[in-house]
Amino acid sequence: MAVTLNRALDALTGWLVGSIGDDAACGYALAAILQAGMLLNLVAISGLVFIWLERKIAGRIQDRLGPTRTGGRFGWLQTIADGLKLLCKEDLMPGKADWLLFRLAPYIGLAASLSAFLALPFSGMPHPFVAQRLDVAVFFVLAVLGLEVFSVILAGYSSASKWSLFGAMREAAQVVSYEVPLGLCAVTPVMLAGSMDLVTIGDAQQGGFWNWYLLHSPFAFITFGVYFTCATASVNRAPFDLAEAESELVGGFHTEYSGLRWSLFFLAEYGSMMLVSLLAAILFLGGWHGVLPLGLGSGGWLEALLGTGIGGYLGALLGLVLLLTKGLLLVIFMMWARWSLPRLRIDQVMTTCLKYCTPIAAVCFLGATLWQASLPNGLLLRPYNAELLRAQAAGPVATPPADVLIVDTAGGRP
Amino acid sequence: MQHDPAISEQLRERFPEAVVSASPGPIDPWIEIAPERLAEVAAWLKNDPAQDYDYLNGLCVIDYFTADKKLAEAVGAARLVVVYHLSNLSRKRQLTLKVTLPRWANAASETPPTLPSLAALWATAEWHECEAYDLSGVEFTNHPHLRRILCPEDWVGHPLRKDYQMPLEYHGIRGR
Amino acid sequence: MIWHSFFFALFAALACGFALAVVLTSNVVRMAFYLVLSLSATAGLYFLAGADFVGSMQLMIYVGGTLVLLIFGVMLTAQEEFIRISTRPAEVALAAMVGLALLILLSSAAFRVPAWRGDTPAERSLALTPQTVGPIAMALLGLRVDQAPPTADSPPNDRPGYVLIFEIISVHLLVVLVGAAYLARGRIGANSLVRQDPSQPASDLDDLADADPSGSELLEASQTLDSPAETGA
Amino acid sequence: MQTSVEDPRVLEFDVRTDEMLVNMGPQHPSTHGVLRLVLRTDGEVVSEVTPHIGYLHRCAEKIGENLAVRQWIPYTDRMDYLAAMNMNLGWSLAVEKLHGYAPPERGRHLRVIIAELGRIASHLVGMGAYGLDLGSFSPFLYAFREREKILDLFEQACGARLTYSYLTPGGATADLPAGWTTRCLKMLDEFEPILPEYHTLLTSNAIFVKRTCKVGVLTADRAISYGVSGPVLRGSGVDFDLRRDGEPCYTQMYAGYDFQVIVERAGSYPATTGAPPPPPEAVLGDSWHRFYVRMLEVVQSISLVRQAIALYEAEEGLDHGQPFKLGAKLPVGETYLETEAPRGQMGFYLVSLGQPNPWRARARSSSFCNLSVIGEIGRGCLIADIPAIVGSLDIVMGEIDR
Repeated sequence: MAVTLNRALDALTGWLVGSIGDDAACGYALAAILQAGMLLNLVAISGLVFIWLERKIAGRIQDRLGPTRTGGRFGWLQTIADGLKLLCKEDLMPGKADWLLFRLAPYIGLAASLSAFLALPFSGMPHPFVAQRLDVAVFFVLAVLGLEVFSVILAGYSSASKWSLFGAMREAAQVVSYEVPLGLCAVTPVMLAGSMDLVTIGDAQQGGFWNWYLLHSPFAFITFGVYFTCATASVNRAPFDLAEAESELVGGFHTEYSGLRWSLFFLAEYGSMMLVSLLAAILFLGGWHGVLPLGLGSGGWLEALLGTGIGGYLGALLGLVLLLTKGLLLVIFMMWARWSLPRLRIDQVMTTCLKYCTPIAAVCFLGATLWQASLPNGLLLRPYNAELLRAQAAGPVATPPADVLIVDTAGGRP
Repeated sequence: MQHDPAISEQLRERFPEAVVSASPGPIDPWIEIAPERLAEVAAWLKNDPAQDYDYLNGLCVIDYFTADKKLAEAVGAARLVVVYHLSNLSRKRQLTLKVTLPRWANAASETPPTLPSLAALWATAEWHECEAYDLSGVEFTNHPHLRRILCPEDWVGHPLRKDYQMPLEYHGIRGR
Repeated sequence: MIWHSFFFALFAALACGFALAVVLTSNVVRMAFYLVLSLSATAGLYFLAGADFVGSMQLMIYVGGTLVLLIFGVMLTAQEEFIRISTRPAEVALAAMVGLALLILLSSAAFRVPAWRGDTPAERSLALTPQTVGPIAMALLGLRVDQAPPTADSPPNDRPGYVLIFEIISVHLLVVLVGAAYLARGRIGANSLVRQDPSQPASDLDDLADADPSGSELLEASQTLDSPAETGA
Repeated sequence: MQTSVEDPRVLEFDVRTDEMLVNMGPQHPSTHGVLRLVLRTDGEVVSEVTPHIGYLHRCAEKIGENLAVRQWIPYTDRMDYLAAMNMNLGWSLAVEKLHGYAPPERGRHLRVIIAELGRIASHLVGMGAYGLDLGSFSPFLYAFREREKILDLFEQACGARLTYSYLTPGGATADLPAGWTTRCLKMLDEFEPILPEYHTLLTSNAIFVKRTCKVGVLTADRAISYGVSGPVLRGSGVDFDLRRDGEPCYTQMYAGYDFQVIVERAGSYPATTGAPPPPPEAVLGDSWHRFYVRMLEVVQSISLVRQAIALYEAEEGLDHGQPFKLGAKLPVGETYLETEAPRGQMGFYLVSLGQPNPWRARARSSSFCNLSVIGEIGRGCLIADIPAIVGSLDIVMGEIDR
């Protein structure tokens, strides 16, 4: 997508300045801004929708209606009204707080949550909608997701409140612990696809739901469950929302926050929820591929009918919708769990992680490996893999110029 | 839950000088104990297997004092009466003990009268004695932590005393 | 190319600036925070150089792991509200000397690399960056794909990869972790934590209340209580 | 008993950290009102809990000395405001005991209906708020949905939804309105099948079980020594319920009713439909058992209300008892009566010198005693256990502070 966009923008700037190609930097910058803006809007709008959805779901679960007043019968504009209210609220800061860290903490969380989206693809080859295609995308996403804990720790520490400090300590302990099983679970699809590139992993599951890694083996199935549990824990959702356990810690790390800064924490939380759900969809649920092979993707009848250009893009857009739908369903599942289950205690959260999730994930990884190795034609280290790598290592592969790395192009990497 | 009709006789037998008086009714019978013998009587009631009053429902203080001449006869001598309500859960028995104390150990300096604490026998007594101290001004000796439990720590006076006057002002808040 | 230079300058400036801030600030938590930013900017430089794996690794291990533990440690051990560190001039001078020496050493090493001396354009060297993640991963498993495949004349285990080193490092780290846990493990009597006798008054709590028997007791007591990391008796 | 160095109980800690004093309350979501708990914590472990009460103190006993006995009824409403009907009943019975008065049969059954409905309504709050304390939101709203229906019935009977002043010395301020019993039975018929839902959401929920079992264990001995009562006492396995074991002037109210005291006997509770068996990890006297006793008492109370309605409707006359005259002089004497309120034994002590107002009016609060155990059972648990314990004690600060 970026290539096309760059070309289009180049053409546009070229037309404007009268020289084509010389000032490509402008086009790249515009493309970068456009992509980052699209991601920002995706997170912001999904945050708006999720808050509304959460209230509606909570209402329905609790035999209530949820928001009904603002914005018509279903209260569509409730979140916007809430946002306006939060904007108008006073931005309070405790007298003893560390002003710099207290003010910065929400932005760090939001930045971490947003930047993880940079490497997340929304459709597969040949038109991967991805801001920056990385060949270590899984690793990158998990690494950046782990940075969100900083905002909580700093918020908790700088608030000069004991409840905040308790929340921050719980969060730090919890997130650092849950990164281990989360990583172990994410390794299984990586191993099955033979790549850490999310586009490759997603495309490896095309052709109907029986090709999804969820149904690859019983082990992979369990791995998905463990992954989702750990993902819920690592984004601080109930029943693992100990950092903000309101019945114990008043508000946890955001006790002292108000107004817009407080809402930024929530935007970051909903962003992370979305991120881990989309990641789960790509890693286990076929990503942008449909439940049945209807030939809408590359090489299907859609491309044959409309040509690889328009047809391909239509297919990719359809994939985007499919991926977002899968992510949304997982987010709804998280909400369902939140409004049904009591909260675990901190020692039980740690026990769940260290005694159950980590060993189960490790065993399942081993099991999935053996399963894959024992399948016909499914040997782990197929000879041509090694040959391919040798070929890569032997000679320099033509990669695009370095400045493209800021806004990578589709298909630029092998 | 019944009152044990024999208990006052047993107490008189066992602690002849401890039992000051006993009322058989008409509604709830009670036994009055001399304050200095309260601790041993209570210990016996708690620990004697035949008695085994294991449950202290509560204790409260009645202030008999009035400035009203019409009531003076009904009220009688100015005094504090500490009332203990005991129960035996297994045998479904109950018992009311009373202890009469002077209103002040030293009226001039308004030193509260003292009574031994029963908190070591029944843990219930711990908070109830605090309450009695707080509201009625009876000091319990050997209490683990006697404090004002309901009123603020720096409150002056004991509100359930009949001659109590609400302070005019408490930290800038109008009292009356 | 202009953006590449721009971002390089940006990240480099961020990394250097926050590194300086780490040295210059006296607040431990802010120090850790500036270190986070500095290391993140360094990760940005790695991404800029096309080393995605190293960049992600930097984020995961240094920023996400080590620094979280660092801040965690600071939070757990801080005795005052916001612990401050003051350095004496002699220490500053010493640190400056060491830092300068290191800078000279690194610079001279860097200028000795032919590709970086300007003989070849920077973009060419970047464009020639081979894909390294796969081979490194395979080498960690014992398969050296960057070497020639074993033939009849060379024995197959000529270049055994990094599997042994990998394992040794893992075991070493495990030993370090276990040792640290053992050293940190303290034994204290139950009584020093738990008050055994309920009849004993909760002395220091009462001191707290007694010290301030005014109407604003609640307010002031809660303020006293709310200062973080207040130590018990 | 001084701290000795050679104490056999030595705790091992992974990392020694500093102790910290934390104020939980008086403005805290899970202290059920204005309770302030000062926690001494070492990391997440609570080494000491010190409750500070009195934020709601208004010296109701002093007020009672200056009011006629019937005028004090609204003040009893404000003690346990979640079970105001049972507070009314306690004081009314104490006054009637002094008078030697027993209400007519119709009034007796009316009181059973109202008292047991009050118990259900109160336990519903206890159950829902307990879910909230443990982080589960939905049961709270389910419980309030049902409680609202009971409050609707109360409103039809007396016009108020929270502070009723309905049962008074002598009887009740008014008889039940026409059709009330039918509506009440309909409500119970709708309510009873819903109870298994609560059990699924809380009682047998795996996380709930993990959070409450073996948390805040109160042994029977300690429970009796601390004078705790009601579901807290029975949750510790003490077979005592004033409705069966109380004084005759109270137990005669329940004469002819078929009910069992909800307590674990020989390892099992009285058979209750729809209730799951106790999980194997539950220990007698822990938070789970206290909660479970309340849940079973709800079923018990439903059955009692049904029986009472049948008996009430079978009564021939329309006399439900006339309230005493407001300014009538009390007989000289004194009396103490405890009744089984939802939160435990609510005792009223009344000393009369022959005036219309009592010389001394004393309210022995059940929550007051129930809360006093928190220092003992809250010691050594985790911070997250404190709401779990306080919630399982089901306290109401209005009653504690009076």
